[in-house]
Amino acid sequence: MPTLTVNRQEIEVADGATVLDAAKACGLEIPTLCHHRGVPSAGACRICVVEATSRGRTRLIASCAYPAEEGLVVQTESERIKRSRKMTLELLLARCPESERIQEMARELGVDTPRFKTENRNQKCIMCGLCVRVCNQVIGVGAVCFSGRGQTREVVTPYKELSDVCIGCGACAVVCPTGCIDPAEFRDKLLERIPNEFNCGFDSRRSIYVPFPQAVPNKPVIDRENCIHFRTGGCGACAQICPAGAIDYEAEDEFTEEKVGAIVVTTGYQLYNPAAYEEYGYGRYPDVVTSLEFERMVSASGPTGGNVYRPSTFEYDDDGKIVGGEKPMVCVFVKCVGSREEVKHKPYCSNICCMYTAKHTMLYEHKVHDGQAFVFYMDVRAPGKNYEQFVRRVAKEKTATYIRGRVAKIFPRNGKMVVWGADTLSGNQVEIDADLVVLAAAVVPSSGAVDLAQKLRIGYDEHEFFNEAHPKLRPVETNTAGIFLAGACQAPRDIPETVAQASGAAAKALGLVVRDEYEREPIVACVDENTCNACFNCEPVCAYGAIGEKEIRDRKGNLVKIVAEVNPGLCQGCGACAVTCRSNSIEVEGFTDAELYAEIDALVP
Amino acid sequence: MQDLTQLLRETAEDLLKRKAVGVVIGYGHTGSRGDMTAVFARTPQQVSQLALDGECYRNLAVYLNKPEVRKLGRCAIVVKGCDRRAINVLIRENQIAREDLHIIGITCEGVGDPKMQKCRFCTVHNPPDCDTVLGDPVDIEPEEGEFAAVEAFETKDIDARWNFWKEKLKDCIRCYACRQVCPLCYCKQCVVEKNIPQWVETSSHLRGNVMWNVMRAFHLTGRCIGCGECERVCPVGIPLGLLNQKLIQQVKDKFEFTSGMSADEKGPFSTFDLGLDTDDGIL
Amino acid sequence: MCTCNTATAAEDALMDVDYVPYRMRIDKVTAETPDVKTFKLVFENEEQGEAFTFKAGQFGLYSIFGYGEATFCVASSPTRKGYIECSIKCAGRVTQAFHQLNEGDIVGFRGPYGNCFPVEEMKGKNVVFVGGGIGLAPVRSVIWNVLDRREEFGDITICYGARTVADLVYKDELKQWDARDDVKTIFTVDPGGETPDWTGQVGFVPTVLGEADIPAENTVCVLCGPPIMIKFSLPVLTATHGLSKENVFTTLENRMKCGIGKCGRCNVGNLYVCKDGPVFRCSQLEELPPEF
Amino acid sequence: MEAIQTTSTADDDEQTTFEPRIVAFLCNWCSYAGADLAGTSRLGYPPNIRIVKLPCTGRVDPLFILKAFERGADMVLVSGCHPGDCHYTSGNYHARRKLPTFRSLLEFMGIDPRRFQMSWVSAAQGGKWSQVVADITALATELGPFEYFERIRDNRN
Amino acid sequence: MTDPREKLVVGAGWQEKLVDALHGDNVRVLAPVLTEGTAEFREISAAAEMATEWINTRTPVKAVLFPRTEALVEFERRPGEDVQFTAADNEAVPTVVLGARPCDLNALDVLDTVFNWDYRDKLYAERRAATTFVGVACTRSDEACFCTGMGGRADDNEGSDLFVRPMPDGGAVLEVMNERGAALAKRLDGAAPAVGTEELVPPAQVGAGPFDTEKVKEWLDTHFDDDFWTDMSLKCLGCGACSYLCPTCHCFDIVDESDWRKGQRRRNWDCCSFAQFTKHASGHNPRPEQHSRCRNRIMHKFKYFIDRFGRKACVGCGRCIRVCGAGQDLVDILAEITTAAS
Repeated sequence: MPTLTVNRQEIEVADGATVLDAAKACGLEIPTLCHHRGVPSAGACRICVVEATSRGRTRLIASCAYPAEEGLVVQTESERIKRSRKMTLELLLARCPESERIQEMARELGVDTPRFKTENRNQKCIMCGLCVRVCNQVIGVGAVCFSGRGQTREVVTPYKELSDVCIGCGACAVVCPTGCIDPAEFRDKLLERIPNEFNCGFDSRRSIYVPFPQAVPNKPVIDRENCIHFRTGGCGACAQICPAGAIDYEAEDEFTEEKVGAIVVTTGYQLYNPAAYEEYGYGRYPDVVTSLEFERMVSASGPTGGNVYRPSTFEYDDDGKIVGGEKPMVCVFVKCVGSREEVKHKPYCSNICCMYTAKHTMLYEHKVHDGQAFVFYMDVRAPGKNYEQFVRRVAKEKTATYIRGRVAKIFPRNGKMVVWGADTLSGNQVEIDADLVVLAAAVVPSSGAVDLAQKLRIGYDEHEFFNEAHPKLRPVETNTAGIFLAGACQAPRDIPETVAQASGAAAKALGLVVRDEYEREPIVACVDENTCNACFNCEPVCAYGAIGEKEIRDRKGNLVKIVAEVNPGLCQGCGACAVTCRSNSIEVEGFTDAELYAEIDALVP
Repeated sequence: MQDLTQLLRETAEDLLKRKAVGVVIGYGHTGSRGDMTAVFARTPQQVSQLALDGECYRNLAVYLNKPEVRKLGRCAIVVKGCDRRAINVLIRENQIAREDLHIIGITCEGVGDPKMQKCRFCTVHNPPDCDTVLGDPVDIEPEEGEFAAVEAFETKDIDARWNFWKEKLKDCIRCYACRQVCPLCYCKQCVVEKNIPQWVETSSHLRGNVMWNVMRAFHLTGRCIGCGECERVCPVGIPLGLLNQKLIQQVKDKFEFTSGMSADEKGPFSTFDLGLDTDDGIL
Repeated sequence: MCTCNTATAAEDALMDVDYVPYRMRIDKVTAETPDVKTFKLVFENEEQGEAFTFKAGQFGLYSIFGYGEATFCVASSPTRKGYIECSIKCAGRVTQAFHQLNEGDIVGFRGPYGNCFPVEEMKGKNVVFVGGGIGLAPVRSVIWNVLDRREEFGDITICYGARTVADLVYKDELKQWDARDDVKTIFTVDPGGETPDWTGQVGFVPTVLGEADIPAENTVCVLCGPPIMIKFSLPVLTATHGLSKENVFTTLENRMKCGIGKCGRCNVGNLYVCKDGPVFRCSQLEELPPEF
Repeated sequence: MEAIQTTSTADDDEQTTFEPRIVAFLCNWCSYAGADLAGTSRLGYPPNIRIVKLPCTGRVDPLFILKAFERGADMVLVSGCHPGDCHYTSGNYHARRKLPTFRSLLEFMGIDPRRFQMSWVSAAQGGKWSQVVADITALATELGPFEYFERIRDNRN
Repeated sequence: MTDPREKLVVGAGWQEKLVDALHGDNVRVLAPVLTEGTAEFREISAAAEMATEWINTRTPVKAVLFPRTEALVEFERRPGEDVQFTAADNEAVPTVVLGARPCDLNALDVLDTVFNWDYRDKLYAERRAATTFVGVACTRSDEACFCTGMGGRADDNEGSDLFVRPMPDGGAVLEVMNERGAALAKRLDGAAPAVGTEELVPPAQVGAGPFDTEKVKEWLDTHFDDDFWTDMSLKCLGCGACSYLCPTCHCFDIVDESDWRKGQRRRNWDCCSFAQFTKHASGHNPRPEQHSRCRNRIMHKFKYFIDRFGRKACVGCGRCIRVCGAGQDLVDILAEITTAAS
């Protein structure tokens, strides 16, 4: 930990710090060009020179590269320094007169026109090599390098050809002080935009990102697949930048084991992929969107900042943010896409579409005042509190025209999406030239629901929604003790229902875990100690590890024999052990041999 | 064989003298008729009763379950390969500990004259994991397929099968000799003795006889090692071995399992294998 | 063994038996302890009921159709006509089924079989009744038989014990006997089996029997209970109280199927417990092979 | 559980007089619930089936099957959760080993294996349940009365 | 051997005539029929079905009078009604048993004793009264036979109603032993009084010498507790084959077998070798070990039965030796006891 003096101020800095770091720690500003926090310095541009005195000798040094030595005395402001910087800038300005950055710096130092002239004026590159360093030393790829010497020196790709070495990360462009690099010169294919899943892929996100604004915990995560550090071992920019030192590339996904008394399963739903309706063209035509995609668009925190645009006309900024587009003047909403379709799709009603579609038409009207909305529907189902009134309001305010019928085909024509449908009330065929078509796709369980159900040993139906223990009497419980359900993982549910069910599940779970003593199920197996052979064939059959050994001792404590024993706390009463027991020494309470015998006996008179 | 008898007697005498075992369970020609039956040599003097020859068809492993025999102390037992398999099942089912046994294996070319059927497809001529082995290693190819008898029976149509078994089982007198002679029927309470409820009727009529014989066979699924003792002792000549053989075939074909080949195996009904098990025949 | 029996036996001798029981209706069920119930059975056929006689100590085979037969002594006194009572402890298939029955249900009864306690021989003598647990049932038959003819007997002592207070059977009758001036009662429960309001003794039957005041002269004893109790009570009766083994009577409870000396199950040596017993003098038992 | 009797359309006299008796052992969580669903969904199926509810198909002892035949069942059905869906993790896997093996033993004994059926019917498959029952009832009717045990039912000796 | 009341000679083919005559009177005829290497008593419709060469039947003739299972009581429970029960229909069928062996017929005396000694077993007694036994002298024996050891003979006519001594030409000398035999003999057309010089097939030579059963009993009287029992029982596996096939063993069990509506109370053979035989519902077992059960079997045959009824309960048919899966040999056991006794 060397201590040095900067502008008469003593400061202790970390080992390996540069003079620039020390100055910054003292709150002093030193101009830089070829320096970047995340890239090893080279002292190439010499804008950052300062005076350093050591062992009685004072020199100009490049502060960005010069190590902060013990006892060094640094002066950041002096005429000598100013002269040096002015000279440097004069030279740079002569080389790059068009560079805004150089111009700006020159102005600050009072350089107006350079005294020098160069042949190949109007370059932007100042040959600082920051891009080369970042590519070589940070990204670890080496896709750009210097070529030539002196006047002919330039930054190029090897052999000046587009190469596969470049991963198209764009780091060079980011660090370039003069903004003179276009990564497209290095590689034909740039790093793909990472679609922002939360915004249905309309905009993009970085490889370190907060999943969505209300995420819990509200902390960034690294997307390993796309992160350059994980791809090349380089970069690490985020770690260098993070003031809290919170980035830890070594951190691994962990499996943590928790013992819990209850589990509430709330894995929610996803939308049925309407691409299954080939005639609607979802996935082929960007202006055919799902209701969720529309929902993101109308969200103030969404990809379009709450503006409704036709996705085919999205305008992006350099960061991949949507900054504009064409407003859809005719918007068609199609309900029951995948729902209530016995044959090919889902036979059930998705429950929430009627209401959110009504809401969507209203939001659409708010966003596009003079827009025209049409809704194709089968029925309007609005059985909740105030739901019917809401739908009536939509109809009354004419925010949308409701057409009772199904849509037969959607296809593009002259920049519009043509919607062919039927109005079954009038019996007419309908054709609408729409700008945007919103499909209210069916609600389906989250992918992985079956895997989870099999892990948890809970039942699920043919649509993979989890089964409640009883549809009327035990709607939030599963058949597996201690596992509860809430929300759309059980069936399509809207928010009030989900909240009510979640409250119920939470209350049930709490009711279970707050007790000091538990009641176990009465249906458990028990072993007849007298007849047990201790063959322990039952043991591997038990899925719960409920079978153990019991020592039978006589009054004097001598071991008489060992028999199998069922731990009634673990036993779930399936009875597999009872069948494995050849001597029928295991009985399952409630399903004893005697009871079953009597049942069989009485069944066939 | 004579020299083997001598070797056996020497081994037994040594074990008894050293008090390494309390009893040597072996074969011997006993009584006036000279049948080859079980001999329990408990003193060095008694080893002269022991003998070995081609009539050692009994499976002596059954005696390991008898409390009266176990009372005599650590057992040395003379086994053929097939009997050795029965001991493996007993060990795997916790009925006896390997360390409580001194196993005297005899290599075997097959017993009985003519050779018993089980010997014709035997693959365990040399009993594995024995403490003492008597006899030279035997290398004989099976004379017939293991399931020749089963396959032959299965050429009958379904009604003929039932008529066959009906006639056979009608004669069952419920003496339970099949159960008592089976080394693997060691239950303290046989399913037929459980009377709450009485699943298996005890009267010797066809209804109870079918239940008894089917359940006896089924309780041996994945356990029976095919020693054939049940069939040998049946006083009314029911071909019980055929039922057992059918189930041996089933577990071999379906679950790739052969009982008694090791003491560490798990019985096919104590486990399952998602790679093997199928939904064949299930709606 | 007892002379009073020979008459019955002679009457029955060479009677044809087809194993069809009397048809009995359950008149009353009394829960004695958690696992013992007393059943009062009356004959469905009144003629049979009137003709029916038995002696204290005799047994019968009680059956429930579909479950089978089980052997129990008749626990009521032969002096009380028109019904029989039996106390059944829930143990096996038949007894479990009995415990499921209600008043009004039909059961079967074959009997009476076996010999009896020599009540006539006891006349004029002091009688000590020693019972343990459910073993009081056969003793009770004799007790009421004797009490109903109280004047014909000398001192009467009833010593009865059970594991716990809950396990005492015939609780009402214990009170009745206790209340009588002409009967000496000693009731006891095993240590640990007493309740706070238990006024009887605490200790095993042989122990309290040893401390009791029992006349040595002209005394006979009826002893019935678990084998372990009999084993330890016998020396107390003979050594401490000076009774002769000839004068101590007990009943054997071997497993029986036919009850009439055919099925071979109850054989002890050359005796058929069902014919030559179930009542034996303790001196007789000593000569039998120990297979009961 | 509600089973709505489907009207028999058989025009053959013999067929209409024979109503097979089918004993079904159902696991509580899947097939029993499936049968329940069939009832609450008003799906009809033949009333020939008599149900014994068990916790799991793993509880089905071959004794039950034989006893049912002995008592006069013309067919026995064991139905449970689909593999992987067992409420008790693996009960149906054990049943899937044990019971088909038992069936092959029955077949070897000369008992038509079609008289012992197994099915996987989940709690949500009310329709499948109704179909399974219809199918096996038709099969049982076709197979006719199972007389092996009937004949020896009151066998004296 | 008992003196017959009358001796008759019949020519070859006499069985056919007898069987036909009996069938004409609706009498059931049982005779040994060969089945898979052994003979069994079966109802025959013609004498030709009868075995000609057999040593003894697998099942003893006791099964005719005391079947291995029989119904005692029939009961039925109708919904809402009390249970109804009646004696099972066990009407004895007039029967003639042809070809019973002397040892088996000797054994009937044991059964007669037990089933009649105090109470009379109605089922047994009625069957006994309706059955006529035609004994036949043994002309062959095997090494398990030891009737001679028990005081019997291959041509012992004791126990027969009619006794047959075969002649080489297929004819026979018939000895009428009692009225039942006489009634049967009356049906034989062409029977002539025997002269006493008829050539007979020589009776079988049975190897076993007579046992001194009194000596055996003496030893048994005093050796209830003896290591002998432990030693001899080690081999025994505790099955019931020997008892079930023993012509004198008569232990039985009574069980109810029923479905929920109706059923029967049945009497089945039982066996004192079974561990459960004497076991109480409480779990107590007076004979908990195999040696006590083996001892009981020997004691019962050679001591208890003699003490009680004055005769031994063994006739030397050798079935127990033939069927024993463990190779247990009663002759050897008796020999050992005799040796020990001397």
